[in-house]
Amino acid sequence: MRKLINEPKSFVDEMLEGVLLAHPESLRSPARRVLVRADAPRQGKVAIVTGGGSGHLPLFMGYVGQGLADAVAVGDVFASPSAEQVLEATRAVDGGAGALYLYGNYSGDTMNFDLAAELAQLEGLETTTVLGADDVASAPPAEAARRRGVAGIAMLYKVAGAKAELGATLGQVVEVTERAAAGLRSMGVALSPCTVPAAGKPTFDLPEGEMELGMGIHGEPGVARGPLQSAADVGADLARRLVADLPYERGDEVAVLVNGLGATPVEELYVLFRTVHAVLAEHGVQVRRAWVGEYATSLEMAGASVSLMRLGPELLSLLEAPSRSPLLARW
Amino acid sequence: MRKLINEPKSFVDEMLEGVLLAHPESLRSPARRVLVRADAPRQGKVAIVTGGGSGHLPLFMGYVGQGLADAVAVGDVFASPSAEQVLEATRAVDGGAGALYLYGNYSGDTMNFDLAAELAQLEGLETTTVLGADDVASAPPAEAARRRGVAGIAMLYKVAGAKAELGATLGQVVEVTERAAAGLRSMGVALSPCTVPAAGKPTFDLPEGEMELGMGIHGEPGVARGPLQSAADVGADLARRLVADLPYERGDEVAVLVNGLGATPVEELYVLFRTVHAVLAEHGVQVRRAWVGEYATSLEMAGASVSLMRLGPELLSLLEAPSRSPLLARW
Amino acid sequence: MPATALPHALGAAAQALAASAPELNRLDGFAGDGDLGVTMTVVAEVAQEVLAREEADGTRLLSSLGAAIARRAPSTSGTLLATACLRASQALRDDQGAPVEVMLHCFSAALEGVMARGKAEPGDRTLVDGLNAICGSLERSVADGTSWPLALLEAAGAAQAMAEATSNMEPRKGRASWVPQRALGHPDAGCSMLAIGLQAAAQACQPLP
Amino acid sequence: MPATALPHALGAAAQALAASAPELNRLDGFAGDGDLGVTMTVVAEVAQEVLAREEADGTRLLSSLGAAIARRAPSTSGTLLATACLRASQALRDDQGAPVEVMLHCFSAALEGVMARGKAEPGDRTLVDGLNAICGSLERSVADGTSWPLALLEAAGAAQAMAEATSNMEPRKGRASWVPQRALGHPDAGCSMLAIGLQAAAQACQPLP
Ligand SMILES: Nc1ncnc2c1ncn2[C@@H]1O[C@H](COP(=O)(O)OP(=O)(O)O)[C@@H](O)[C@H]1O
Ligand SMILES: Nc1ncnc2c1ncn2[C@@H]1O[C@H](COP(=O)(O)OP(=O)(O)O)[C@@H](O)[C@H]1O
Ligand SMILES: [Mg+2]
Ligand SMILES: [Mg+2]
Ligand SMILES: [Mg+2]
Ligand SMILES: [Mg+2]
Repeated sequence: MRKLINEPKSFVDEMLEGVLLAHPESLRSPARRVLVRADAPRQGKVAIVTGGGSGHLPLFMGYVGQGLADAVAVGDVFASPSAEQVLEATRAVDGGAGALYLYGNYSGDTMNFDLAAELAQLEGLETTTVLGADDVASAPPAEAARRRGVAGIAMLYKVAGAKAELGATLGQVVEVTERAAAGLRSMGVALSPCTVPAAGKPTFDLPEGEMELGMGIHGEPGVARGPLQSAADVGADLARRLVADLPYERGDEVAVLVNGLGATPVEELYVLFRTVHAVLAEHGVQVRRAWVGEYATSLEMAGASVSLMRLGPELLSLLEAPSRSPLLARW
Repeated sequence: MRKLINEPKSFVDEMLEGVLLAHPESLRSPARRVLVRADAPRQGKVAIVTGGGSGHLPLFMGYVGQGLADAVAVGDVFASPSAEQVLEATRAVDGGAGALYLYGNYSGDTMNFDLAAELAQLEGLETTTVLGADDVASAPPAEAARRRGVAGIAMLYKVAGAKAELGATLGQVVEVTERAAAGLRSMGVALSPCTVPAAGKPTFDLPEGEMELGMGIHGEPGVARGPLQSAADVGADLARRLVADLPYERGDEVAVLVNGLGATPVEELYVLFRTVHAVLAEHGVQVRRAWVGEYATSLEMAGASVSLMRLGPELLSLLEAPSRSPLLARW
Repeated sequence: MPATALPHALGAAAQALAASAPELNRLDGFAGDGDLGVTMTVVAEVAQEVLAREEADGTRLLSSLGAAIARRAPSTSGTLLATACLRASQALRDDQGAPVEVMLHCFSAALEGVMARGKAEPGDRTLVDGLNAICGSLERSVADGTSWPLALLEAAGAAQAMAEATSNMEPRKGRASWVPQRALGHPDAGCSMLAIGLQAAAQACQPLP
Repeated sequence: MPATALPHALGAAAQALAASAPELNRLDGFAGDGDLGVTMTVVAEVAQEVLAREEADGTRLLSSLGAAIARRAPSTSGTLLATACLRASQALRDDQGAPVEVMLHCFSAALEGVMARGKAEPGDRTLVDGLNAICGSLERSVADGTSWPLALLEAAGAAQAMAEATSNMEPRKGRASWVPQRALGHPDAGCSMLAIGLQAAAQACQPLP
């Protein structure tokens, strides 16, 4: 392992200590492994609660902030948080307007969030769930609901958070977030494995010079393995699959997120974006907004993913609304 | 190589194409391999011009924006930009109030910026240079001017940019930036090598399980190589060397930057910060502000650096002034 | 199994699971995320803590264990194991029959709980298949009047046989279902985990020769 | 060297430097950033372009080459080579002496320019040492009346000897100066580069036997 850690066991808790020491003005912890916006609860505002495994920063914790989520339940590396944590998070940010549970579609997480939702209901706390399920590599279009959630959820936080900040009801926040999710597709490529600290060994083998197309952000197998292709070929392949999956029509507008999985330099992500932009132009799809950087990582995995969200007028303005989180804004 | 690239030769230019396609509202390119703020030149404002090799994103390009630098000259991977580029950058952002050349202390860069300064002077453009020379591993305190510049320069952009935005004169901007630089110290540790695309092979060998203390951000050798230590030991070692180098006194206030070199997960950086914070507390030094993330990378090198800036009242408020760049603020 | 044997059996299972962590990570890595061994290391640790703390009351032991696993190891397998423990605890409280019957009722309750929580059916290549095989074996033991230590051993064998059988089954739930072909040729990690735990528990309960 | 031989000599040097790129990267990697070969590949490419474009006028050739290197390969060694070319071009224009004297004047001008730009002194383990050795050898050749092809060959030998001698010298300028001990035992990358380039140029200029 090439890791700056202490005991693997205490990795997540030490990380959280560091986060709280670094950002006391933005984040606080009302319960073990739960972080909330320092100004929570906000009376009358729909609360957005998220959570998931560690090892994906800035996902999930980084999306807690103004115009984004209100609370996060933090799991162990690549493992769901507990229902108890989700319930604590819900209690801590409840502003009387209900809560949106927004997280990625993984069975450990859905079981724990569902259980938390039942427990919250017993306490009179209303919740509705919207899942990130954007990875087209994880199931065919007909079974889109089975798909796992990857980096595209970053855009969902932005949409839901902005809508909630505007004073919308839970129903309205859910409606627009579901609409955004329905037009959201992602797919990635891995160039190296990653190592869960407590496991001590890479989750899978991926020799130098090979790549795995469609790999999940926890190292779940992808749809094809083969020799490493050029950025132009990889970018075109990913973009074409995403365009075909929705599918897009000429004249559609789109927001693009090119995400690094951890070890891939941001320079390479821009090279990849260049090709994605060209392929979209070929298909008559106009890029209205683009983000390039690390939005959802897989520890130190090398590789990248591309996410496309089809835009309507409300979605673009929500994506462009102000937001602020200490882990996303470097300054 | 585990890289998403096309021809190594065209890497930098394709990256720049991607950057311009992704952020047309924030950045434009008035000359080859020169980027400036979309709203440049700003009449009456001191212009801040930077530049350096590629492979360090968000350094240098990411620090072009409101409250930061005005222009960047972009070199090949790990190589200086040319004097001609620096001159073009200076011309494009000149607002009649002179320019600060702010960049890292590397001989290729100083030769080219100095030459550009001479050429600019022939055109009646006034310039003054402040160098980032924060890496304590590169020379003893008595020869501090010989030190190379690493991640700490991120804080200098912030200080200089905020001061210039307030309408200060070139002399005033230089004064405060020099004061900030005088109290700035950094040191890093590498856990893996990195590969320059055109070289095709790692710049140096660093087997798994070893680390190199004090390595430079281009893979320049460090001060000691040995078995990989725990985050607590590494963090304490780095923090103690930095505290001793200035040296700090009880009651001093400090801004801290924990920087990832590329492949190291942000989670680990927070674990490291936790120890740095504790060591500073032991020395009676108060952390007024902290940033943790990737501010100056070395391609896909694994490792981290710690930067400390001793604060006075003006420095803190400049560090906290608003700023905005598309490569730094993810949303 | 008489309630007094439970701590002993659980302790043995926990130890075996912790020792098999690398193998369980490896199996989970073929089509999942390679962390089942990490989860089971935590589960084993939690079990040792609960065993050290709790009296030998089986109902209390299982409910404490379930609650602790839910809190500390909330991955898919952890959450489902927690559910299984809580359901088994309930079944144990309501039941005063012969040892093998009690075991059957506990495992049946666990199976039901896991199916409700995880929404998997038999044949989906999940813990449900392993628990199903265990219940089937215990049913036969009840019918045959097998002694409880032997019934436990046979149930462990059935779990092992099912784990092997899953090698030819395509996963339809959980991470492994996203690229189901990748799992083929390897036993399901979760079923292997059940087999390892039950085998150790059964061995620990055999009368000395 | 008569001006007509210059393109031939430069072409040969460029080719040799490009071929030695991996070795130059390796040498630069011991104490620097391991990219001297990358820079020299660009320099060689630029040289081929300029040679393909320019007339055989030595002054023009060297000034075009210097300007192009400054633009396209602005690393430490690239910028200093550019300076060297520009200064040599100027010296060539002002000088109509015998070939070996012209060579000496060009290299002396280059050395002066490199020292002014890079602020290194002899003994700092930089290009200055290599250029210094070349100038010393050319001075002796002038004194001895050596023919220009042989003078070139001897200058290349002197550059090579100096490169070897740098193995025992601590760097005091550039990246390598930050951890000077790391450089010991390996020749300076920049001096090796000069030796390789000059050796190839000299070979290309020898009369056929
Ligand atoms: N819906 C489900 N119902 C029952 N068991 C399941 C289900 N999904 C997955 N499993 C079991 O869980 C095992 C993986 O457990 P674990 O590694 O903890 O999951 P994850 O890492 O996805 O949280 C699988 O091998 C399978 O036996
Ligand atoms: N100040 C200087 N003056 C002359 N030569 C120098 C100086 N600094 C470094 N060099 C030479 O440059 C070589 C390295 O060149 P290069 O790899 O292009 O530098 P960098 O990568 O630092 O830009 C060194 O081996 C040395 O010979
Ligand atoms: Mg998992
Ligand atoms: Mg260099
Ligand atoms: Mg798993
Ligand atoms: Mg170099």
